[in-house]
Amino acid sequence: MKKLKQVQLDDNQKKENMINIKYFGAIAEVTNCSSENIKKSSSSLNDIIQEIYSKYDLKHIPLKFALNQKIIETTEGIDVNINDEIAVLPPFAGG
Amino acid sequence: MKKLKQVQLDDNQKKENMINIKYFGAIAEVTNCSSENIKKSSSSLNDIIQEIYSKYDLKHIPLKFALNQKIIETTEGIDVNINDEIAVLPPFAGG
Amino acid sequence: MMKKKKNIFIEGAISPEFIAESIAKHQTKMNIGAHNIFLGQVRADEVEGKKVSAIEYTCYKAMAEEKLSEIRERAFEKYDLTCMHIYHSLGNIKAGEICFFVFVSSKRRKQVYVATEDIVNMVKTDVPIFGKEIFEDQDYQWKENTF
Amino acid sequence: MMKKKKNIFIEGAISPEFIAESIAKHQTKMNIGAHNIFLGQVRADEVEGKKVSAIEYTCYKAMAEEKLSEIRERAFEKYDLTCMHIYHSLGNIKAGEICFFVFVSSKRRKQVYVATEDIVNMVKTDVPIFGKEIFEDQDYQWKENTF
Repeated sequence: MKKLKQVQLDDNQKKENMINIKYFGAIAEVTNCSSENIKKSSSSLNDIIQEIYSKYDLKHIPLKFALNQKIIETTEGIDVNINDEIAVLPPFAGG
Repeated sequence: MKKLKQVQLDDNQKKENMINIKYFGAIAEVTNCSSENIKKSSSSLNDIIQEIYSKYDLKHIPLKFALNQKIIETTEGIDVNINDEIAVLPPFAGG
Repeated sequence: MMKKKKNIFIEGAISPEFIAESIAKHQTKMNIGAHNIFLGQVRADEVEGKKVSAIEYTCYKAMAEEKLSEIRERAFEKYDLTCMHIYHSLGNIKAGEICFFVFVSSKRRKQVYVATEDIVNMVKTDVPIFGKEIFEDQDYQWKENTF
Repeated sequence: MMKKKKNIFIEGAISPEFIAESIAKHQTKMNIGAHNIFLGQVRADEVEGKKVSAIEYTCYKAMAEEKLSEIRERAFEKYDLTCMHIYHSLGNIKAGEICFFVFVSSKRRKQVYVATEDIVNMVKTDVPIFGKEIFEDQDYQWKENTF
């Protein structure tokens, strides 16, 4: 039951201009969650990233951003839509 | 019993100045044996090899010689002793 | 046409038996002359007097699968390969266990070594897999690939 | 001190289970981070319309063992390896079966690829192993390594 409510809440949040951010590895440890919805105060990816940086004080951690499963080489001039998937990624350690 | 006699014969042959030659792969097919004793008419490796070449008409087959398990780069100026092992080797095909 | 997604992530360590089965499956392919296999094994590294006892792997699955299918395509374009397979563990992999398996097959051997090396490096740099090195005392540090 | 001769020649094909056992034996070595394995598989090549069904391998054993121990020494001198193993089949190996197995292990991956390639090439050029390619109609031709 609780889970269902959560989904409904997410839908409502989307309507209210929220955007979903995913966190992984060491970053998820800092944010203390693997995913959260934040208010989309701007459509600029750059603004959204600045907001995440300042919310969690991430500037000392080397990290990368992915938009819809693609690494973003430069965050300048990119617009974000409600259904886009933004991910904050610490250094890769596969292999 | 037959095997023992063979060994004794080999010993006698050695006393009588025979030398043992080993043949492998495609060469053993031409010589029709994997090993034979030939009369050591000379102590020069070069002479012995010439003898093998002419006995079996090997000159059209690419081959290498090994003396005591080492490939001989040049046959010139090498002397052979009764107990040495001479091997005639066709191209390698391992792997 | 939807591309068939390959099962790349394995929960837990990659067993020698799994590797043997993968090899056996290729014995019906009569045009293969050379296989090359890379295996990543978890090392019990020492960091400031403490020993790594395991690595806990997680990944960003949607992106990882996307990236791995790009790596597959790039490898088949660059090298003359008959088959290639990539497997990576998720979850807790103990020191001594295998967490990464790259399997390249070709008619002839010439390109299999460099193809394997290239694929291994692409996985290490491009695929969002994260690793937590867990020490014997349950303390940990986040792993970072070096090149 | 006499050097311990390693058992390198295997009568018949090298089975995937044998390879799995070799891998499993290395899982107690906590300083190994990377393995690289090369496998040679018999191809059903077509020569003038006839298909190879098997290769029959023989060798000059005394010299082959000597050469292989030289190759081992050279590989350990040139590369930073933890372990290395070489196995080669003798006798009749059918198309699709594995006849050659080179297994290199190291702390880090950097050198394992080139070490494997180098060892494979040294075995092919320097070790007196002979192969008869047997066709489906029992006709045959002598195999010759190309480089």
